[in-house]
Amino acid sequence: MSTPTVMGLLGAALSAIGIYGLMVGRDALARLLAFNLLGGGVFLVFGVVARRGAGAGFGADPVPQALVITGIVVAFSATALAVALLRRLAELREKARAPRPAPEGEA
Amino acid sequence: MTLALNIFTLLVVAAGLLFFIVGTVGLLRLPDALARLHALTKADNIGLGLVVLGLLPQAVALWGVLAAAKMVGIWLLLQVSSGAVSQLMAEVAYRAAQRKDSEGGAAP
Amino acid sequence: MSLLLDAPLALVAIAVAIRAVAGGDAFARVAAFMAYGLVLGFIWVRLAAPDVALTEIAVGGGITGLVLLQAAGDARFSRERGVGLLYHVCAAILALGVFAALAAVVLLLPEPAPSLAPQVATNLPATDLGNPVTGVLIVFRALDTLLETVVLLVALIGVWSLSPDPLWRGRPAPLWPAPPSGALDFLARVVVPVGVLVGIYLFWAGADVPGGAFQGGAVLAAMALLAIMAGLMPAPALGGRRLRLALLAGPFAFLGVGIAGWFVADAFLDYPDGITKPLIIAVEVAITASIAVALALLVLGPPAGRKA
Amino acid sequence: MSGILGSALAGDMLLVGAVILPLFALPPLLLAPPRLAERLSVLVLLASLLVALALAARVGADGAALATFIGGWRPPLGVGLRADGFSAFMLVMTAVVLFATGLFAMTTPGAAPGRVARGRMPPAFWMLLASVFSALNLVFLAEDLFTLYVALELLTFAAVPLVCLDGKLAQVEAALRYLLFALFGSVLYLLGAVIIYGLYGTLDIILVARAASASPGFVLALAAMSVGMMAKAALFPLHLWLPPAHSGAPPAASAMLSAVVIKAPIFLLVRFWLDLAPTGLAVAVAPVLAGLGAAAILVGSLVALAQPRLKLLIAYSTAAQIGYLFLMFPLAVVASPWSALAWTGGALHLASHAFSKAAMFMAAGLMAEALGHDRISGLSGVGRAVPVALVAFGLGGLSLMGLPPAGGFIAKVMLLSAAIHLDAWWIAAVILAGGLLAGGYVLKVVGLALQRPAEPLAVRPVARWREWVALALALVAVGFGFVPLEPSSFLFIGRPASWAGLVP
Repeated sequence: MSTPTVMGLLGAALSAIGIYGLMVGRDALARLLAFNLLGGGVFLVFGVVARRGAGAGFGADPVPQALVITGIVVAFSATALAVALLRRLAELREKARAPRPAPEGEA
Repeated sequence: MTLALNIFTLLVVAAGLLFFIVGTVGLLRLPDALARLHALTKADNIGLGLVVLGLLPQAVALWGVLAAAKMVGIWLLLQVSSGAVSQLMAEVAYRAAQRKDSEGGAAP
Repeated sequence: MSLLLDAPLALVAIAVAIRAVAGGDAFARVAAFMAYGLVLGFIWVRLAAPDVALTEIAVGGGITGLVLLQAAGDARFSRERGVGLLYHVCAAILALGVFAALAAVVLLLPEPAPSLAPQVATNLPATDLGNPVTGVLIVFRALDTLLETVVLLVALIGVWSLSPDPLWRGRPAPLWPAPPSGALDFLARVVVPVGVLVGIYLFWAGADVPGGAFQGGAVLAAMALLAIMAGLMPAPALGGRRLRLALLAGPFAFLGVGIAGWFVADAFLDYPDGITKPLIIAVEVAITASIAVALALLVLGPPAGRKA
Repeated sequence: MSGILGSALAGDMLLVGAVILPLFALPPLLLAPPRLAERLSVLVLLASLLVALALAARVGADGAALATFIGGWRPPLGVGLRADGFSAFMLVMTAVVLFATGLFAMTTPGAAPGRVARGRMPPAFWMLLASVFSALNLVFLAEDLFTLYVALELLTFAAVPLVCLDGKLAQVEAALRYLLFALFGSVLYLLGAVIIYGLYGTLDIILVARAASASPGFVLALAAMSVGMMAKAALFPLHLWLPPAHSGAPPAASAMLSAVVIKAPIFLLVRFWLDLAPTGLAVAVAPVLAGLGAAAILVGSLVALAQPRLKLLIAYSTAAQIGYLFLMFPLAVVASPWSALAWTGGALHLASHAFSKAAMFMAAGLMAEALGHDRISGLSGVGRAVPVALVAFGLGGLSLMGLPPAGGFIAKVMLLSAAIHLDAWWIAAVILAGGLLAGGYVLKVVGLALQRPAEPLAVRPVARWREWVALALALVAVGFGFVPLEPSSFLFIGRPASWAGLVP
């Protein structure tokens, strides 16, 4: 089996693991990790498409490569936003459990 | 000459890999975080050093001295960072262990 | 021969992926995910995409892992929902279906593969760039990259908007809860100067060889975070004018060059002949700076009250 | 000669300007003092509205789509922006709603520059509003599947924080759930785009449509993209994230989310199934979409009837009203003279829902502000406190119910006639049932609000001009009722999509 074939199958497998994780994830962190795995799988399929499109002196089609770079950074932004929400949620839950209101003023 | 260098590479890289394996076994088998770190960092630093050393003649032959220097640079950087990072991890683990010991008293 | 290399890589990737979604300690899951990023980096090298490999290792595994570690550190994860066995089975069947369908599609992709590589090769000389991936990012599909810098900014605004009202212009919480330790200080003092150099090199080299604004920016961001962690510099106040200007520099320098294209060239984001390369470098400097600042701030998170 | 050049340049500027102009609100919001920044933002919104109007006028006057290639690079290598009649229609609708939202959210003139001005909420709100504006315009104009992915993500990152601007626990929970659903949708969408690139070596919608056949790979790609968009559009059964998110946000944000943000994935679904998919495939799949739409209408409306809180009721009503847009698919994809009418009716429903829903969320926000709560059981007599807002709510509700003379009425008449002429009786039945259910939940609220309160209400004052903004939007929704009952030629400008002859 050639490298693109193996990695294409891997991309499919990682996507499937990601979807499974998103569906059964027990907590928000699990679902967030699963989303990132799924993203990695999809990007990998794109990488296989790029590798198969090698030509004109390039080892892989540059267009998908550039798009994956953009996609990785978008996925990071998404993760950062989700983590910020997660942490805020944990903080608020903590406060809701605490007997007296915290000193910080809030809207 | 090339043959001798190739044999040198093979032997030294194999030795380096042996250190990696030992380090990994240590990581998996040793009882607590401090001991694991101890096994891992020591063995891996030497392991990587040997792998780099073994590859040096090949790098010089293929890409020139600059490539070899880059590899040595990578090894040096890794020496610094893995040493410092394992110290940090040890600190965290040590403090966690202390907290565990003192638990039962008032929460911090 | 290639299978000998590829199969273990693929198996390790699957193993760490499963570890990352399986239950258990949050730190262990995130660590598995970071390993996943690293393995994917190697796989991208195998796919002849070194630019992506660098990005995956720096951003996908590295900085993303750092953010997730923070989540693992201070959010207590309770099992939010117990799902029944039947649900698990259904999910597994669906996932298997996805795998089968996707695998079939990948295996049946048309031969010869359609590709834009020849078009990129034909048009790359007009850009004076040597790295085709940078050419696509900054020239052929400049709109995507421009918007990408805006995406980072908007995500950051979203993160900031989670702060309680009085703290909107305050400082983020420190990354490292303990007082700075000797080892960290030493590490930062040795690595940060080297890392800054590597970051700048990655960005500079990106015009012609693998590297570029995203990779360089990510390394620079990591160095800033390390310096902040070690206490070499404070976490910045988010209301600071210089900081905010740095965030705006990338998208708006890009926009400015784009708009200038209407007047000195033929279209929006069309670089005029003759000064193409200097303009591209200028845009890249600005977006590298903005990307570095935005990535670091996204890791630092919303402003928080300093405990007195 | 120079005149032609000038107008070509202007067309290019209108397309790009619609996308980038709203972003120019960001620097003042990050750098200038809050009050000044807010005024500048309103100016930017106004300018963006003018660009949208000018663009629509150009498209209407030319009778042809407007197009440009970014940087002069033709697809498949480059990225093209293109505005046909439908895009221009969506642009104007979005611009009007978002401009009104801006007016509604403006700090009351003369209010003390107290805590509010220093806080996080106003600058964050305005920045997110500007980003939503830019992202939506890009969704309506981009012809490239990856650029659309970036646009969708931009939209998500701008929309999600709007949900939890008040920072309450339930809202942060809702925002996180919304984000995870939206990300799931995006990644599925991207998967589809990736497969399409693998099959055809291009991401340009027009070029793909020309090359595509109903091969298994292409079907899988379309399925992945569609499921992704359905998750983002909260189509039944993926709707569970919507009600807490849309009802928890501050009123101006709810208006924006429910009226226009939700329309972006629907717009893309229309593009996929009308522009991208081979007709035979679209005809086969459309009943599935319509079936889910029908379920959304029935379930959403019934659940809305049972809601104890006003904002939740309106949010469930959005989940229901989304369904009508899916009912349009089987009627619009078949080759029949009636499909044009169904298509016009769907577009009209989309717009009148946007205006009426924005008006209703604003009105509900004002009622809640006046009373200090939004429990439906405690609404009696609120009509005396905020009469204009109640009228806005009622008129918006009129359009939802589909009663004459509102826009919702004419839209439903168009859909109904098309359904009857195409022998799709079950669609006709669902449309009628949905109207009755909407009547139930709207009249329940209006009836209570008009009652004499049991005890004198303690009412907080509400800025009157904000009531008038809500009323103006509701009046636009009603105004749609006066469009002629025939297929709109404007919506068909530039269809079927093509690059030919558009760009020199």
